[in-house]
Formats: sequence, C-alpha cells, structure tokens
Amino acid sequence: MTDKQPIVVMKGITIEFPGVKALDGVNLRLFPGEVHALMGENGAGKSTMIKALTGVYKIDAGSITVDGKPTQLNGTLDAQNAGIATVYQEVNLCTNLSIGENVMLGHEKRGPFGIDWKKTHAEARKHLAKMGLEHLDPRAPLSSISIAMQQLVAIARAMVIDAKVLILDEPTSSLDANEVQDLFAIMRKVRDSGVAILFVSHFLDQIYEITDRLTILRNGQFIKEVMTKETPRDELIGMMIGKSAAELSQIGAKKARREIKPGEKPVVTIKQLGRRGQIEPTDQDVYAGEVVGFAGLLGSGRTELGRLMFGADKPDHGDYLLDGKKVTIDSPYVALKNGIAYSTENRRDEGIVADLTVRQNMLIALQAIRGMFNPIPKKEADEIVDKYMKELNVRPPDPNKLIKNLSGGNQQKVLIARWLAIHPKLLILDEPTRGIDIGAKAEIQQKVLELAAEGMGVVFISSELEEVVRLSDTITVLKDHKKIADIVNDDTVSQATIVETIANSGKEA
Amino acid sequence: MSSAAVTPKAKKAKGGKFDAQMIPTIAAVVIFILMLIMGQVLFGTYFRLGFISSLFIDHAYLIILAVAMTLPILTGGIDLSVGAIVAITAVVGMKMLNGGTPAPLVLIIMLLIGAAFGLLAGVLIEEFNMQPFIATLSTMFLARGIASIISTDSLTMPENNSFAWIGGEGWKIIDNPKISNDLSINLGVIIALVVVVFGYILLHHTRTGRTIYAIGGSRSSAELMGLPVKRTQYIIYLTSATLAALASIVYTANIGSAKNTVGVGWELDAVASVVIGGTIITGGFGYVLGSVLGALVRSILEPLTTDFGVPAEAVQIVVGVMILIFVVLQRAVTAFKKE
Amino acid sequence: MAAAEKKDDKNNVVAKLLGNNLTWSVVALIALIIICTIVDHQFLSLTWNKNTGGLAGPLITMLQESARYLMIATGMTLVISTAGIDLSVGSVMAVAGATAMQLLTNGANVWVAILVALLIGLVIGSINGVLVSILGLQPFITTLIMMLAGRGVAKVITSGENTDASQVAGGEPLRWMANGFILGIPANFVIALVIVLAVGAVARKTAMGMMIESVGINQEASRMTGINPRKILFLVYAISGVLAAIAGLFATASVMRVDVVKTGQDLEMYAILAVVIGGTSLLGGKFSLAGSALGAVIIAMIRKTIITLGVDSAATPAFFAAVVIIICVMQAPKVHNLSAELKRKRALKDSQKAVAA
Amino acid sequence: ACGGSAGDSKSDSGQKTVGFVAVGPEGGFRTANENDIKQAFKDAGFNLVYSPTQNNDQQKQIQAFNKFVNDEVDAIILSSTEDSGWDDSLKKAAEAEIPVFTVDRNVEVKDAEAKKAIVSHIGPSNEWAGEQAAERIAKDFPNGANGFILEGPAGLSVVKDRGTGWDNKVASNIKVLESQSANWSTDEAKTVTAGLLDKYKSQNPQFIFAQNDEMGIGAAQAVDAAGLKGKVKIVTIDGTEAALKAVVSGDLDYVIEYNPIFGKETAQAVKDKLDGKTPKADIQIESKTFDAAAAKKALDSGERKY
Ligand SMILES: Nc1ncnc2c1ncn2[C@@H]1O[C@H](COP(=O)(O)OP(=O)(O)OP(=O)(O)O)[C@@H](O)[C@H]1O
Ligand SMILES: Nc1ncnc2c1ncn2[C@@H]1O[C@H](COP(=O)(O)OP(=O)(O)OP(=O)(O)O)[C@@H](O)[C@H]1O
Ligand SMILES: [Mg+2]
Ligand SMILES: [Mg+2]
Repeated sequence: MTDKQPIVVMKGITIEFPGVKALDGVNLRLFPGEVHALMGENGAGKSTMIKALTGVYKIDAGSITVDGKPTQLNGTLDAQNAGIATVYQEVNLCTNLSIGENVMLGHEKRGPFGIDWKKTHAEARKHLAKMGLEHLDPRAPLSSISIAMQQLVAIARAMVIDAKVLILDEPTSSLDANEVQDLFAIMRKVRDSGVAILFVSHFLDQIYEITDRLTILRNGQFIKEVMTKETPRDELIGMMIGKSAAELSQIGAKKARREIKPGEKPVVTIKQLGRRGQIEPTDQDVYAGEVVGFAGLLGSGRTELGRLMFGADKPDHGDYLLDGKKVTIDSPYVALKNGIAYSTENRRDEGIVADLTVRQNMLIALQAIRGMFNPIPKKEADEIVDKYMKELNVRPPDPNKLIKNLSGGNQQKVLIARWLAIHPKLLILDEPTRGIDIGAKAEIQQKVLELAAEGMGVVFISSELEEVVRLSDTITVLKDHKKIADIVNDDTVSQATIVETIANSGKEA
Repeated sequence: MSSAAVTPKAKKAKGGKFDAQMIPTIAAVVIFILMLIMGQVLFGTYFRLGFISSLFIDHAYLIILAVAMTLPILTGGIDLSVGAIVAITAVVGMKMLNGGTPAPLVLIIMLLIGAAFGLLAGVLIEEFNMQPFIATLSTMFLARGIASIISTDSLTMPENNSFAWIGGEGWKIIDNPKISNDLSINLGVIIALVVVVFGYILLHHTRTGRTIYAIGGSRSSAELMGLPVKRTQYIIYLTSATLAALASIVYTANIGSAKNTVGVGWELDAVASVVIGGTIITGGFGYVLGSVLGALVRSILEPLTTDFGVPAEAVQIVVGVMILIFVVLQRAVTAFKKE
Repeated sequence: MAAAEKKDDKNNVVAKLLGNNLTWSVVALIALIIICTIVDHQFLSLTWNKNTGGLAGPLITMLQESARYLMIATGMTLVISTAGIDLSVGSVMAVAGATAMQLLTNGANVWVAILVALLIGLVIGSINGVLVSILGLQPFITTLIMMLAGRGVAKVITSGENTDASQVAGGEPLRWMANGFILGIPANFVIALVIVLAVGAVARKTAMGMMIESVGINQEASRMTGINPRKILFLVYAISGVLAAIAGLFATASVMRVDVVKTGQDLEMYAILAVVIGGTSLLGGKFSLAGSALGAVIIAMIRKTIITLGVDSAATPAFFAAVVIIICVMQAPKVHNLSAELKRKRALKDSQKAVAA
Repeated sequence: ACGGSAGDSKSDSGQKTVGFVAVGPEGGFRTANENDIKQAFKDAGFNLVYSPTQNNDQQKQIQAFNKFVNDEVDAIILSSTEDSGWDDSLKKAAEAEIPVFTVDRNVEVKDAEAKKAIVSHIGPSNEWAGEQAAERIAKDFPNGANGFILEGPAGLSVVKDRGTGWDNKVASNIKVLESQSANWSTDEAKTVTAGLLDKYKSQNPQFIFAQNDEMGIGAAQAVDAAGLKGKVKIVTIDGTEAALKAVVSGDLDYVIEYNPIFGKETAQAVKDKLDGKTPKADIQIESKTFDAAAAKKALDSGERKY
C-alpha cells in the first residue's frame, strides 16, 4: 500500500477569509484505489479544503500537485479537466432543467446537428441506473424529486466524467440506510477501478465501513493522516475534538417514556388533515412534553406532514385543534403566532437568509411574530443571541458574521436557535441533525430531551431510525404519503420493529 | 377565456416532456391567433395578405431583437443596449455607404461594431462585476452618445446600392391586382427567420445553449458544475449585440435612411416581446419561438388600438393594459395548471 | 511590536475604506467637483441672492436638482432590496405633477392639489404592489407596463397639454417647495433630506429594513420565519410610488408646469444608477440608503458637470456613460483587491518555489 | 373618431376614410395641431383614422402608414417625425393609388415612383422661424451681444431646421457662447439656463434663443431667479398661449409662431384631390410673430385656439 504514488498531493494549504483563517497549512494526499475521509467537526475546514482542490477558492499559500504535476486551479473547469469530479455538500444542480440534463450538462452527446437528445437521454439513463435510479425519467424536471434524490442525481452527474478523483462532501446526510448501502456499493466499484475517492461524513459507522485512510482537521489545522484500520474510534474522536472521547456529552440509552395521563389534553391534534397529492388525511396528537418521531423511507411524506402541521402548505382537508380549540393554520405566520415552529430539512432554500448575519437569522422569527414596527429591544436581543450562541456552541462565536459564511453544521444550529427563541409549544424538527458532527449531534439530541422535559411538544423527523427510536415517546410511521402506524415506543421497540412495520404494511396494501 | 381553458387539456394529451413551462408560450400562440381573428371580424383587414406581409416585413427587425434579447433574459440578465446599437451601427453604416465604401464591407463593419459593444458589456459584467442591467445601460448611453457625436443628420442611402437589396421590396409571392392582397417577402424577413432558427439551434442543440439555461437556473450551481459560465456570458452579450447590429442592417435597408435617434425604446419592445412569449424575466425558463410570437403580438397591438379608435392620450394606457392582461392571463393559466 | 500592530491596524482601516463602495462614491463626487472647479473657477463660489432669499451658485442649483433624484432613489432602493425594480417612477412623477398642475389651474386649493398628487402616487405604487405581491407578476414587466400606462394617464389628465400653472394665484407653497430656501439652503433639498432620514430611521430603527432585506435575499425562507413577503412587497412599491410623486412635485413645481412627455423621462434609469452606485445590488438583499442618497447627488453632479464643461449636447449620453462606467469599475472588487491579489500571487509563487527547492 | 370603420375602405356610403399618421400628444404645438386636423376633417365629413407613435419612433409611423395602404384608405396624411426613410412606403401608396399629404414636416424622397404618391405639403416653415429669431436678436442688439441657444434633442430635424434658419440670418456681432440641449423641456431648460448663467456670468449674456416655448419659459424662470429679468432677452418659437402671456408679462421678449392651425387647409387639399382637382403642391401656412403689443392683442381677441 505504502509504495503507491498519491494522485493528489496538497501541501501547506492556507486559505484566509476576511477575519478567519479557514485553513492553515493543511496537507492531504489522495491515493488511487482508496477511499479517503476528511474528518473534523463542523467548521473544521473540510468543505473549504475540498473547494481548494476543485478550484472554487484560490489558495493563499501551499501547493497542489495532481498526477505529479504542480497544478494551478483557477476554477471548477480546471479541476474537471484535471480529472476531479465533485459532489458538494449543498446540492448544486439546476432545478429549472430536467433530471437528465442535470446529469449530462456540459457532456451532452452531440450528433451532426448539435446535441442529440435521444442519445443524451439514453446516456443519462445509463448513469442514473448506475446509482439505482433507473425508475427516474430523465425528462422529468429536477424540481419534481426530493432533495435526497437530487443528491443521488448529483452523484450520478459526477460519475459522467472519467474521473481520477471523486469527491463526495457529505453525500449520505440525506440518505436512508438502504440508499447508503447502494451508494457504498457504487463507491467500492469505483474505488476498485482505481479512482481516488475523497469522502466526508459525520457518521463514524460509515467511516469505518467504507474508508481506508483518514485525514483529520481541527479548527483549520492539519492534525494527522492515519489508516482507518489502525485507528480506534476513541482515538479518532479525540483527535477531531481535541479532548478525550469520554468528555463528550453522551445521552443514555433510550429515553424514559413520558406517560400520558388519562384525561390529559394534547397540545395539538389534527383530524383528517391532508392535502391532495402530498399527504393523505391524517390523525395525530402531540402532547405537551412528548416527543413524536416520524419514521419512514425517503419520500414517505414525513416532510409533507410536518409542513402541513406548520401551515407552510395549506391543507385542503381536515381540522386543526390547538389546546382543544379549533384553529385555522394556513400560513407559517399564524402557526408561529400560535406557538408552532418548524425547522426545515432544506436549509439552503427554506432555512437560512444567506446574506443576513447570524444574529439576524436567530432573531428573525421572533421579530416576525412581534411585528415589523415592534423591534426587539437591544438588550433582550443580546441576551437571546448570547444564550443560544453558547448553548448550541455556534462556531465561530461571532453573531455578526454572515450566516452564509458559516459551515453547514453551524448554520443548522443557528436555525434551531431561531425556533427556540420563540418558545414554541410545538416544535417540528425536520432532519435537525443532518450534517451535524457527533459532538453537536449529541448536544442537539440532548436539547430535544430538555425541551420535552420543560413541557414542549416535539415532532422529530429523521432518516436515522436510531435517533428516532432513542428520542421518541411515540413513533408515527409513514409510507407512500400515508400514516400506517402509531407505535408506542416502549422497551420492546427497536429499529427493527419499525423496519418490519414498513415492510409488512407494504404487503397488506 | 375559452382558449385558456383549452390549453391545459391539449397539454395533458401530449404528455411527456410537455410541461408547465410551455404554457405561457402556448398562450401567446392562442392569443395571437385570437387577436388576428378579432381584427378580421371587426375590421376585415387582418387576414389580407398585404397586412400579413407588412407585419413581417416591418417587424423583421423586432423579431431579430426579440431573439437577441432572449439570450440574456434566459440567464436572468438583460441587454438594454440593443436599441442604441441599432442607432450607432445604422449611422456608421450609412456614413460609410455615402463615403463610397462597398456595401459588403459596410455590413461587416456594422456587425463588428455591434460585437464590440457586446464585448464591452461582457467585460464590464464578467471582469468588473457590474450587473447586466447597469452594464448594458452604460453601453446604451455610450452607443447612443457616440452615434450622436458622429452625426445628428438624417442620412439617406446613396442610390443604386446593393445594401438596399436586403430590405428592398423583395419578392411578391402572390401578386394580386390590389397591393393589399399581395403576399410579399424580402431578404430582411428571411434573415429574421434564419436568426430564429439560429437561436433555436443555439439554445436547444448546443452546449452553450444549455449552459445559458443552467446559468438562468442557478449561476453558482452552473459554476460548481464546471460549466464555462464566463465564456458563455461573453457569448451571450456578444451575440445579442451582434444580432442588434443585424437588426439595424435589416431596418436601415428597409427604410433606406438612418439617424442617431433611431431605436429609442426598442429595447423595451424587445423585452416586452420576450416576456409576452413566455420567457421569465428572472431567467431559466423560456423559448426563442415564444419570443418571436411575442414580437408579433407586440406588433399587432398598435394597429388594433388605431382601428378601435382609442383616443391618442390613452393609446399608451391601452397598450400597457393589453400587455398586462396578457401577462396576468399567462400567470393564471400557469397557476391553474399547477393546481 | 506595538508599532507594527498599529501599522497593521492602519492598513486594515485603509483596506476597509478602499473596499467600501461609499468611499469610491465620495471620491467620484469630489473628483467631479474638482474637474468643474478647474474649468470654471467660480464653481465653488456661493453668493447670497437677495432675489430668492437664499444662497446662489452652481453647487446650489446642483443640490436643487438632486432633490428629485433623492426621492426616487430612496424608493428605488427599498424596491431593489426586495430583488424587484420600479421602472414606473418617472411616469409616476409625470402623473403626480400633471395632477397637481391641472388641479391648480382648475382652481383647487394648493394643499388639496399636493395631497391628491401624493395620493395618486400612492395609488399607482399600490397597483404595482398588488400586481407584484398578490398576483405574483414579475416586477420588471409590471412596472414597465406602469411606465407606459402612467405616461398615458398623465396625458389623459392634461388632455395632452403641458399644463401651466405658473400664472395661477395661490400656488405659492408649491412653488416655494421647489424654489424656496430654508436658512439659505434650497428647500427641496432640505425636504428631501428630511424624508430620506425619516425613511432611513423607520427602516433601521424598526425591523422593516431587515424584513425587506430578508425577503430580497430569500423569499421562501422569509415566509417560513413568519414574515409575510406579500405585505413587504406591497409596502415597498407603495412607498416608492409616494416618493416618486414627491419627486414629481419637485420637478413640476420648479417651473410650475408639467411636461407630459418630458417630466420624469428616463429618471427611472437615473434612480437605478444612483442605487447601484450607492452599493445596493440589483439582485436584492442588503441596502444602503446613505449610499443611494450619495448616488443621487452624484447623478445631479454629473449633469451639472456636463453643463459646466459645456459638453456638446450630442455627446452628453456618451459622457454620462463614461463617468458611470468609471465609477462602477472603480467599485469593482477586482480593482480594489488588485494589490492584495498581486501580493497573494507573489506569496504563493514564493511558497511554491520554497517547496520545490 | 371612435368607430370601427377603418377597414370599410372606399365604401359606397360615400364617407371617405383618411388615415392620419401622426406624432401623438406631446403638449404645446403638437396637441393643438393634431386636434385641429382631427376637427377639420370631421367638419369636412371625412372619417379620420388617427394613429400616433411613441418616442417619436419612425418605425411605428411606417407600420401605421403601411397598414393604411393595406386598409385601402382614400388618402393618407403624414405628419412624419423624420424627413427621410419613406421611399418604400410611398411606393406602396403609389401602387395602391392612395394620395399622400405631408403636413408639418416635409419628407425627402429620392425614388421617382414614390414621389408620385405625394400630392401636397401643408405646413409652416421651421427655417423661417429660425430666421425670424436671428433677425429679432439682431434688431434688439444692433451693437452685438452674447447669449445662448437652447436646443431640442440632438438629431431631430426640427432642431436642425430651426438652427439652420438662425445660422442663415444671424448677425456677425451676435456671439453664441454655448448651445445646449434642454430636450424641449421647461424644467430642464431652467436647470441648464441656471448653469449657463453661472458659468458665463463674466461675459454678460444678453439673449437666449430657445427653440421652443417650453424651454423659453424655463429659461425665463432661471433668468428671473438670477435677478436678470429684463436684462436677458429671450426669443422662442411656437406661439403657445403660455408663451404669449409670458411675452406680455415681460418674461419673454419675442415669440415666433409656428402655426399649428392648418386643419382646414389640409382637409380642403384632400377634398380637392379626391374630387379630381389638383391641389397646390406646397401649401405654406403663414405664421405670425409676437412682441408684447401683438401678443396682448392676440390674447385679448380671444381667437387663438391654443
Ligand atoms: N466564504 C466564507 N467567508 C468567510 N468564512 C468562511 C467562508 N466559508 C467558510 N468559512 C469559514 O471557514 C471555516 C471552515 O468552514 P467549512 O465549511 O470548510 O467547514 P466544514 O468542515 O465543511 O464544516 P461542516 O461539517 O459543518 O460542513 C468555518 O469557520 C467557516 O465559518
Ligand atoms: N414515489 C415517488 N416518486 C417520485 N417522487 C416522489 C415519490 N414519493 C415522493 N416523492 C417526492 O419526494 C419528495 C419528498 O417527499 P417527502 O418530503 O414526503 O419525503 P420525506 O418522507 O419527508 O423524506 P425526506 O425528508 O427524507 O426527503 C416530495 O417532493 C415528493 O413529491
Ligand atoms: Mg462542510
Ligand atoms: Mg423530509
């Protein structure tokens, strides 16, 4: 192994943004036929390192060698021509075009009369099929499929060029277990064909399953390059967070179930609430202090149900009861006024307001419900911002930075702070731990439990069954845009129970 | 409107790639035909071959400008300089013709001047981060100003010039005793049609074209996908400005004279045509054929207001309201379809 | 050590200043004034005009003209911040001016005339607002239509005439608004400045500014935080309409005459230029009212420069374009990062050489 | 003229249809002129179809002209924004045997075929008006003077013609310090004049020739604000009511009429032609000039229509 020549050598890479040194003398070597993981907490500089390698950012110091040749990368095109294919952390496709076009953009098959669409679509189909997406029509608009699917399409796109290096920045964060396995199968195939793969993920299980070599970053500093096999978990975590793994706040096994007292009224009840084409009429109760988990496969309708309960989409069917009283929730404003908050899974498009500061992003929802002409007093605002910056450990701890300049995980924390600031009665969290590092994930999970203990109702939507099972009191299982089961999450329930429920109901239906 | 209700049905029947994006364009077709029919029923002159002929001959320039404007608008940009480029190329061209320069050379120089302004706009946009609106507004002032500096005279074409041939009477395909029943076509119209075909092929059958759509969808995504965004932007503004010069050739050849004041406000006519044709001003969606129809719809508004005897002061209001109704209708149809 | 730090600090301040759009706008303004002073040594001279009871001189007439640009640029800033555009301001000026002049000649009280003119501005702005926010039409095309139709409305109001109210008795307050002086300073400039400051205060002291920016940056995300984007959009177009009406009053009251074709013609373009020179992006988001105000004064100053230099009327558009291009190019990040970029490249080369060695 | 009979062309009903390719309302002269023509044709029993343009755009006029040819109207009145570029359209009119009458601005035609279409030109002369202005200034200042010219937008043929007229007759001791465009606009003229007065203070400007009334009125206000009323003489062209009043009040020195009232003459010419007679090829419309006394008389007579 050691005598192999690296295909990419990055040495002493330094990148400075106004006010932050995002990378400071970082080294990275990628070997053909290996899966290499960049490891580090949120904001450690992983995505920045990747963007240096793909020519998005110009480096301030250091050198990049590809195939033994020193290389200047002045743009993504250069990187692509050097054989580097990339799937970025945030999906970067064009929603106005079809799926097939997104796969083939820039590589369309040409005939004597320009682009030959028949061949191009056929080619797209081929690449989609490799990703297990043969059921997608390449002519359908990209906007008709979920973010998760789009992520897979983005990977299919990356495979179109004959890459020597394939970079995947958190490709698994929105995939469910099956899809992750499919993806790994593909990655192995690609790796075995001699491609160097650079992979980022916050799931340690995945890291140990698929990678051969690790480079660890902390705070923009290069810590170490190690072989995965030779590095125990504790040691890895220690290197990533700079303290011993034991110090990491851990939550115990499964949450003790909150018993519903007889005669107790739920905070929120929906009766036959539904919207044509999105989610069938559904009943659901959420009690104060209860955590309701939504489980289901991709596209099962969890997000749709969450959005409906928040008024982000208007229901066309059913009733909404709040503390037993009938209400009409038909816009986020009304929902927020009534103490219902929803944290989106689509952080970039529906979550952050990119060009506002962290502070403004935290306060904006509270401000919206107070009204435009009733500004939050500065002192109160300072307190709120201070509190959540600390409590959620947002880094860098500067609330006046633009949120778009934060790492993905830290953006997520700011969004959670936004909703906590309004003290909702019901908080709907859609994939709140997506893209969050292990430390922060534990913090957020902990936070959910605390909030529930304080009496907040929580709907917890996640593709990670493990955390759904661990945190929820009740688990609502959805399939094909329909609720198929309510599982009381007692000690007998495990991930397997839910998988089984989903599988069985398929047969019944 | 019955037509509006019909469209979505027709759509479903076809299925496949036929999606909501095409509705505004189809609405443009339907409404154009309805307007023609209305004109014919009420005034009896709209189906005359002469009317149809002059609709095309007199608006060949607008069709070219609409195609030109479609490119930047598809990326969410705009080219406000097209009208002024018509002016400067017309003035320079006419001056040179009068100075005895051979017509073919004049044509080439006119196109090159257009291209030069396109290049300048491209540089301002891509190298100096100016927004297209501001960059092309600047080149618009610049072109118009230079045209005025060169000459404020009304310049006429010298006699017997091969240049005039482009715009000349052209050919009568159907020659009736009455001129109002003649169907004629001239080289200008043919050039316009060639430009339309060129626009169609560029947008739908070249990688550059697809990159234009991608930029309109999301420029940053297009960049991250490794598409040649910068080069494409240059191509867009070069093409639109060069086509504006071509429109100038067609127009000046047609009327045989030129002036620094020609083309004032044409950029807005072109934008209106593009929008009526269903292209979304924020980019990403639209068709060049829609723009052509938009140009025809735009062209037919004035005859209709004249025939309806709209009082002079209100003509602009009526034209505005007609475009508004158009846009609202398209919006309604699109929303209806989404439901 | 401390000295080095201080120097670093200074470098930082300089760098910050260089990176700031406002700096370049101020530089441009000063440069124009210097050019004018070189050509016309009297340019900076101020005299007291007994006739009008105010200061007189080239700078004063420049400020007088800038008042209307200040108004439309302010409204335009808010609209552009929501990622919209308002092409109708020039026409709204004509409509408001026509209304006031027509009412005056028909014997209406001057205050009624002013009020109705402002109301008309509000109504047109609101129509834009409704079309954009509720019907969801594209701002560019909506206000383009309003620009066409608005001029038609002005013509209908005056039956195509250029209504002249200069002989009408009782129009004095309106005339004063455009031609009078407050403490020697042109009244319209003072009024405009007060309005700009008021809008600025409301935008920044309440949450209005942030919400406008938020909608401009990400409409869907804003909706999800409970902001009503429709309300915001409606608001900015309505404000823009009213401010354009004030600008229309300034423009017509200055000569007590409306010119249905010329009043406000092309001024939407000037307003947009002012906003962009002021550092607000046409793509929406963060806005700077101070920048736009400065931009408005720069536009007035460019026009003044054209007169002072005696630029041939045929060459005015070209001159105007040249100045705008120079200002915008100066503001381009590429230009003021030029030295930093060269330094970076040099450092990179050095470090790579070191590695190679 | 509200009626949908444009297309009924040479109908048997006897009413003749006339197409009017117009400029459109833009205040002052134009509105008076076009309203007068419309009224005169109505009075003469014609069905006049009116088609204005926008932004002085010749293209829209050409379109309207060609449409009238296709509509087979009985005659076309052309009030062109430009003096050239009409050959093709006129040729079509000639082929369709539709007589064309140019009003206000004459058009230059090279093509012999096209020339045949034009029956008469009716209108006052812009060059004449410019000459009058030069002569008046020469009379006011026999010992010479300095001053400015306020022009319309660069490139319009009216601007050129009025300028040419001025140049033809301007006295050698009259010095134009600067010519600036004020775009026909009152408001802009005020700004421009204020600037010019500032700039040339030392050279003691004594006259302003404004190429239309609107700009003259604006200039007068700037002169007034600078405290120079009476010291700077302003001469304007057009003869609108507001300008006449200004002459009376002393704000303006002299107004040269550019007479817009020739609807009757035009209608008569059309009628003659359609009746088989041959109207005169060039029908010059007389314009007056107004000093304070003449203006007062004209205003008091109450006969002026605009
Ligand atoms: N454009 C920018 N301007 C300023 N700072 C930036 C910018 N981009 C990133 N940063 C900063 O650089 C640091 C590294 O960010 P990066 O996105 O590389 O982190 P990451 O390791 O990918 O984190 P995550 O796991 O959350 O995705 C962060 O502190 C971030 O705030
Ligand atoms: N069978 C399907 N084929 C194609 N698209 C589907 C299908 N089912 C759902 N979708 C689309 O997938 C998107 C995601 O659906 P939804 O948000 O309900 O899933 P989810 O359970 O929340 O999953 P996740 O949040 O993990 O994406 C929706 O936009 C829906 O239109
Ligand atoms: Mg990252
Ligand atoms: Mg979901």
